[in-house]
This record gives sequence, C-alpha cells and structure tokens, in this order.
Amino acid sequence: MEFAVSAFEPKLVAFVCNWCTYAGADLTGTSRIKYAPNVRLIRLPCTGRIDFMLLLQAFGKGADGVIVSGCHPGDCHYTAGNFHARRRWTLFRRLLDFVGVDLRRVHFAWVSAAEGAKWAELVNDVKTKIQALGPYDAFPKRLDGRPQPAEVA
Amino acid sequence: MEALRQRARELLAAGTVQAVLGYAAGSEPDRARPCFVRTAAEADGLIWNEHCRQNLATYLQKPEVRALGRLALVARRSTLRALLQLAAENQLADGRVVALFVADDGAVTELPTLAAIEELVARLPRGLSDADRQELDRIAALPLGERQAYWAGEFARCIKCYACRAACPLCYCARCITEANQPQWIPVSSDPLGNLEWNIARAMHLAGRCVDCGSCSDACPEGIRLDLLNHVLAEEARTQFGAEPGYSVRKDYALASFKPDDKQEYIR
Amino acid sequence: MSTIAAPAAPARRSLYTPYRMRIAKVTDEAPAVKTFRLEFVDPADAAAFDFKAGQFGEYSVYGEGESTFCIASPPTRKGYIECTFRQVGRVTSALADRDEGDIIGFRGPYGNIFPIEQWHGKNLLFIAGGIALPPMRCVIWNCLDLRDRYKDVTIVYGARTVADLVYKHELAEWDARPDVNLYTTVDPGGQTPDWKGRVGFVPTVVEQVGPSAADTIAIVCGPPIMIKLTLPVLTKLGFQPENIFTTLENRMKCGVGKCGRCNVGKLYVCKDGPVFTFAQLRDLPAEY
Amino acid sequence: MTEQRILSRQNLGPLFERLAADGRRILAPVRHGDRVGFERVTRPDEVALDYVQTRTSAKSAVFPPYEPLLQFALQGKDVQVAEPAPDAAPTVLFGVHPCDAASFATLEAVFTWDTPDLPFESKRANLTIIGLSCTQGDAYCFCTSVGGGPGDPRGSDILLTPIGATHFLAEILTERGQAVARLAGELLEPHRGNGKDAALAQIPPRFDARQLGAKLPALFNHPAAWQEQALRCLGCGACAFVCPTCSCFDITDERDRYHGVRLRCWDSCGLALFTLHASGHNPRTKQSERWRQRVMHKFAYQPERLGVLGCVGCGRCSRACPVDMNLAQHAQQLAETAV
Repeated sequence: MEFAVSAFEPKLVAFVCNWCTYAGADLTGTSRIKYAPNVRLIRLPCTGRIDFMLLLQAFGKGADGVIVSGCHPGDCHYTAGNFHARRRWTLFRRLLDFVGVDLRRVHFAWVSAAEGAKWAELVNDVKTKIQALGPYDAFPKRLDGRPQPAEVA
Repeated sequence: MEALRQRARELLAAGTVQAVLGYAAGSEPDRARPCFVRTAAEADGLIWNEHCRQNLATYLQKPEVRALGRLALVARRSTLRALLQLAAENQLADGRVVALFVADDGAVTELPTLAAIEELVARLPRGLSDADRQELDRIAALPLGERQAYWAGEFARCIKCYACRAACPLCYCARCITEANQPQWIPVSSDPLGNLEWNIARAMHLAGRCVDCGSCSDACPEGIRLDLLNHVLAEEARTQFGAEPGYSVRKDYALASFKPDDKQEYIR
Repeated sequence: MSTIAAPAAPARRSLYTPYRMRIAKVTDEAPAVKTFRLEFVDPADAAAFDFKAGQFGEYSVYGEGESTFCIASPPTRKGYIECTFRQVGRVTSALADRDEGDIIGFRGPYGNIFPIEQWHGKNLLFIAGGIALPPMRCVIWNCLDLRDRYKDVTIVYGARTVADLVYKHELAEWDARPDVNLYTTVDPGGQTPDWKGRVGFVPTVVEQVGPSAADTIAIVCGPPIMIKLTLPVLTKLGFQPENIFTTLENRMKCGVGKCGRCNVGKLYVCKDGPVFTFAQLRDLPAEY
Repeated sequence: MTEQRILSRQNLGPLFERLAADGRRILAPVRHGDRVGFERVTRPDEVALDYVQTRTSAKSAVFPPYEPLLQFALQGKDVQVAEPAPDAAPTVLFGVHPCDAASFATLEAVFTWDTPDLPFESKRANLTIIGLSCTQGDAYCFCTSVGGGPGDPRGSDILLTPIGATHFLAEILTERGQAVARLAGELLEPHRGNGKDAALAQIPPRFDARQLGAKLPALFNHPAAWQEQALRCLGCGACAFVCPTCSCFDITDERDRYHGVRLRCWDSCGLALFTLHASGHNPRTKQSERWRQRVMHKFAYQPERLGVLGCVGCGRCSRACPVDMNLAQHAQQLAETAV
C-alpha cells in the first residue's frame, strides 16, 4: 500500500495596493483563473504605504514567502507612491541580502487591475519556488509562548 | 592639539560661543570622552587623537546641551557631515554651532557657517576606510547560509540597550519606532526576532541619511558591527540614487524622492 | 521616616500569575473612561481575597500586558472589585475593547492602605480632580458604609468639563445625602448650560468652601498641578502635613518592589505607598 | 567551615565530566577574539581562565535578558494561563570572578525580599558557583572599594585561586560546594599549604562605598554633583545591561491570535521611558536625574533598604560606556565632595 507524501504547502503573504493588484487579483477570480490557494492577501492603500516592517512581521509570524505588488510605474492612484516604494525596496533588498535573509522568498511585482492572469502566474510561480525551498525556519519567529522552530529542531 | 586649545580659548574669551564641546582624556590611554569646556582655562583639557570617535553632533539635540547656548564643536569629517545632514533635516539652524575641524595633521579650521562646512567637506576624501571595506566585502561574499548564521550570531548578543541609537547623531526621533506599541512593531525583548527587527529597522531608518561615523558600533557594548548595515545601505543609496547625505544642506533624501527610471530589474 | 505597613501579599504559586476575573459589568463614565466590575471566576479565590482601602492591583489583558490601577470599590462590598481607567495606551485600549463576560487577569492587592481606622471620630475632607476620583472612591464608600464612625464628610471634586466628571450617578447620590457635603466643579469653559455645580479650579473651590482644619483629615488626589496648588490652600486653612493624605501613581510593572520603576528615594511606591501623607512626601525626593 | 584543597588543572577535564554525568550544565567564560562571554561549555579547554572581565555579566544565569513569566492560550472570551516550567537544569557557573559571585547576594536581596519571585528562585536554587580569584585586574576594576576583593570568597560555593601554572587552591565554602566536592572526590587533593594572597591581583581601593552611601543623601540636591557628570551621558542602557546587579525589568506581552506569552525583559533607569507615566508626566525628566538615580540606588537606597550594596566593582559599566562615564571615578569624586 502506498501513502501519498503530502507536499509542503508554503504560507505566502502578499501585500498589495488597493487600486491595481487587489483589483487584478479580483479579476483573476472573476475570470475563473485557478491559482495556488497558499497566498493571504493584505490590502493596503498604496505600495507607498507598505512599510518594510510589514515584510519582517510576515516572516516573523510564519510566512515562508512574501509578495509585494502594486500599480505599474506611472499608474499610481496617488501619482508617485509606487516610485517611492521602489526606492525603498531597492535598499531593503540589499540590506536583507546582506544580513542573510533569503531574497528568493521576497518577490516584487507590478500587477495592474487588468492583469488577472499575471497575478495567477505570479502566485503559482512564487509558490513553486518557495515549495522547493521548504519552510523558512531560519527566520526567527515572534514569541508567542510556544517553542521556536529552531528550538524544536 | 595646541592649535585646537588655542582656538577654543579664543572663541570662549571672545564670547563667540558659550561652550566648546570637545574631547578630554578618558579613563585609559585608549579612550577619550566628550567634554564641555566653558572657560578659556578649561581648554587645556581638550585633546585630539584617534580615540576621539563619538560623533559630538549627537549632543546637539539634547535639551541640557541646547541650554548651554552657542557651541563650538570639535569635528572630524563625519561630524561635519552630521551637521549638514541635521541642517538638511531642519534640525540645526545655521550659526548655532561653530565647527572646529581638526585635520589629520592637527591643523584646525574654524567653520562658523553651514556654507563653510559644505565648502570644506566637499574637498575631503570620501568613502569607507580600507578595513571597513574589507569587512563589508568579506561578509557580502559569504554564502547565504553562512551570512545568515554570522548575523544571527552577532544579533544574538544584542541586549537591546539602545546604545547604538543613543550614540547616533541622526537618531533624534522624540519617539522611536521601537517604543511604539500600538501595535508593538518591534518586540521589547532581545529575542532573535526582536534583535533582527531592531537592527534592520535602525539601519533602514538611517538609509540615505547615515554619515558613516561608526558611532553606533563603537557604542555597542557587545562589539556588534552594526555600522556595516549602514554602510551597505549607504553604498546602495549612493550607487543607485546618487545619495550623498551630509555633503549639502539641500534636502535630497534618497527615500523622499525618485526618478521614473530608477532601477527595477528585480520587479516583475 | 515611618511608612504605613502593607498587609502581606497572599501566598501564591508565582506572584506573576493573576486571578482569573470575569467582567461582570461595564460602565461608561466619561469620554474614554470606563469602570469594570470584576468577579472572581474561581470561588476559592473570591473567598481568600481581601483588601483594604487604598490598595491597588495589576490588571491584565492576556497578550497585551498589565496596567496598574487602584481598586475603586470599597472592601465593605464583597464578592467583586471595580476599577476605573482611562483609555490611553496599549493595555488600557485593549481593556476598553473587552466586553461583559470576558476574562481578564488581576494581581493584588498590593501596597499600603488609608489608615481609616485611625480616622474614627474625625471630619473627612476629600479633594479630587478628574480621573483621580477612582482611588478616592474606594475610601469614600468605605467610610460612608461605616458612616457613624466619622463626623462631617466633605467632598470637593472637579474635572475639566462636565463630561469628564466620573461616577455621575454616585455624585448625584452623594449630593442627595444629608450626611455628605459635595461640591462639584468644572474648569472655566467646561460647564454646560444646565450645569448646577461650581465653575472654577479645585484649589479655588477648596478655598471658597473653607473647611475647618480642626479634627479633620484631608485626602487629596489629582493631577500634579492641582495638588501643587491645593496644598498651600490647605496649609492656609491650618492643615498639618501629617493630616493630609494622597495616593501616588508612579509607573509600575511588578507591584511588589522588584522592577525598580516606582523607586523614589529608598522607598518603593508599590510597597511603601501608594498612600502617603504630605509629611512623608516632604522627606522624599520629588520624583513622583 | 571552609575546607581547603588543591585542584590540578589537568583534573578540570574529569571534574567537568563528573558534573555533566551528574546532570549539570556548565556555564563558563569563553573567549572570542577580544571578547569574553559566559556560554555553555563541556570541556575545560573551551574556558578562558585568564580573562579580566566578560562584556556582559553572569546575572543571565538567574535573570536572563528575557524570560517567560506566563503563557496563554486565547480562546474567544476565555483564556488559559500556565506558568512556564521552571528552568530546573542544575547549573554550575564556573570561573566567575569574585565580583560576579558577590553580585548574586544583591540579586537575591531584590528578588526575594518580601514576595518571593519564583522564576528567579527556581534558577538560583539550581545554581552552584565555582568562582575564580583574579590574578590580574585592569584600571576599571574597583572591587576593593565596594567591600570585595580579587580573592573574596563571598558568593562562591567553591573558590578557585590559581597557584602557579598547574594548580588551583580550592576553597570549599558552602553546602553546595560540598556537593560538588563529593562529586569531585579524589580530584580534590589535600592542601599542601600554598599561599593564596601572593597569587592575587592588586586592586587599590579608591573610595569607601559605605562612607559614600552615608553621604549621598546630602548630595542629592547638590547640582554640581550630578549635572556636569551627566551632561555627556547619552541615556542608553548599556551600563545597566552589562551590570551584574542591575535588576530593573519590564514586563511585556507578545501574542499571535491564539497564543501569547508574558515576558520579563531587562530595563534601565537610565532610559527616559522607564518612569514615564501614561499621562505624559515623567518624574525624572533630565538625564542627570536618571544618572543620579542609578548612583543613589546602588550606593544609598539598596544598602539602606535591602542591606546590600548595588555595586560589586566589576567595572563593566565603565568599560561599556560609549562616552566613558566612569562610575568609580564619579563615586570617588562624590566621596571627596565637601557636603
């Protein structure tokens, strides 16, 4: 008798802007495009509002991968929020890489309200990549009274 | 050193400044301590050597120091840069301090205005020291797992005393992110996540602003090289956005401006 | 200097483990100010629990933290305790989000007491400002519940505005009692068209009321500025510092003299206070 | 009564093995470059025996930088609360200098006066201290000014003093020390009369802590005593966090949706937020007041209230201070100030 070994199902957190990517993800659904259910969407007004601390919080609370997505350059609902965000991400990525955070687990994208298919591809692709990487136990977790993954291992 | 003392005496005697903030001999020959000289006679206590490292611009925001009146500030390159950056961030009025820049040969230049500081600092050599550069490159070249392990080991020693923040001339927020508790962004405890988040947040909040004085890691009682985090960000901000904080009083904060064609090859 | 002895804290497994309390009743007192009535979930805890007027405790919202408030209900009313708090920070905001029936934690009672047994046969003058009535409400009700032991009871209570007055129903009740002299006041500009009380700052009202210092104990609690301005008035009226009591509200974490936060001089406000006379405070560094 | 024995350096290995076989973990100073810190070790060759001072103190063994006080499971309106299992591992703190050994008396005074503190007591009860006398000091050491000394046995259960390059004089001082001596058995050889004093470092006294403590209340309102010294203080917590006797703490909660933990974390009276009230009122607004509190608490308040000095003269605060606030130097100045 054979047992199916259940594959690791990564937890993905996506921080998306209200105007483009959230609407894009909506379109994915209304277009009946299937995609990996591993992602939890967190909607913020604008990518300009996506503080780098939010990404750390996601990993600290057990995310295995993070997606950050918003309007294409030039399409920001607030004119320039995504331009500012882009600069912050550029610096943040360099710092994360330097302190040994795995950049393969942090994905940035522009997904417009019309790009339902791109959203599905993005999530599926990130899921596949993170699945191959396995759980992100190397990132410390927020204390909640339970043993830390590092202690268990 | 004598030139510095003489200039301090003159400034105090003329009443140009009410105090000279400089360095005095420390507990041991390998240390120096910040000191506040109020009278010409006390100027004999001023010293200048390679141990005079704490960035004295840090003191300018303290109410007790503000109360002293107009100050002269013994300065190295990073002190001058801190003054310009503070001015760019509207934290320092022109003329509030007279910078006394001490060159490697001991020559003292009196810089009474921000314009004078700008002019001098523009002529100084730029960039990291060779030792800092080597350490930066060494860590950056480590494989990901080793880099992660290196910093996890370093941050494990962090006791959240916040000496890094207290020593930094540009950490002047009346209320720091780490003290915000609704929500509690950064854990209070010095657990692995709390320490990682604190050190990342500290570096990020200085990105494009840091003047590379190294006071943060000099202050760390555990000797964590957290200045390297700042150097990495400073380098990225310079190469990507041309940011050179502390060379001008013009506000050109890299994270408060943008170009439509900024790098984005990592964004799909 | 002598301090008022604190009753020994009850023996517990870990001092940091709170009693489980159920919120039995929530009362909105004023903008952002609520009173919780708390009942012990475990009847054994209720039976073992005892406290005296003036003591305080640490109230927990699990996962958010602990906050220090006095016990605002009198020990003469058994089976529950009450606390009144203003929503200011992380814990009080989380507390304010709790509903009737929710479980919160309580550690205590901690600290010393108002020596009300030594006040038998004396006049009592209570002076409170704003959110400082709750620590006094405990001792006021305690004395009113034992009314025959005390002579005249006078209460001067003021707040910024009419809306900021807490315990409005009880103020009405005290006002209606013939054996209580209540003077309520609001700061100039804080009155409403139908306000029947006084308008003016608490120290001024105390001066106008002009209570006799003879055989009288004054209990003063309020913001630092109110206390600062009330003391000269009381001194002028002839009150001696040892007959003026207050309760300090230093920041605390442990409540039992370890965390160091409430250390003033050699004293810990949590152990040697919170109740002090002004004669005692005179000998302390002004770090409260 | 103190028993004196000899422990050969080669016998440290077997001793460590016997301690481990008895189920005890060993914490000892370990050197990394120019930094020495207390870590868990298994073999004596990991241990730095020639160090002057570790960066952080040994207090973490009983009062760690953060520790759980309670654990919660949150279920709707209800909550289940549990006390974490006490850290019951029997521990030997090996190679701490007499100043650190002495610090435990101060910590005990704080954590056990009045209400017992179980998280502390459970760790303290399982701790045996094998001290190591100092054969060298540095300019920051001032144990002899605060009633200690480089060979002071107080606080140690066994005190080792290096005699020559090959042996230690082992003074077995307490019942806990006797228990280790029984485990060591023949590893502890009879004492052959080696002198202890000759091996010890010379630490000249700089002031008398008792006299200073008596004088401090009169200096409290003496601005010259505090303001100039505190002007350069940056207001960080480094001095308190490296201090072996500083025990002020914060209590803070962490949680996710269904679980939470209440933590005790180190805190410092030097930090501006330490005393800040919710109303915005702060009893100590100036850094000079906070520095004064630190000095008063150590040298006046704790001796008067708890009968213990809040300073053991290890000098860590002065070594760690980014701006060279030298506590011993300031204490000396205060002691010399005319009241």
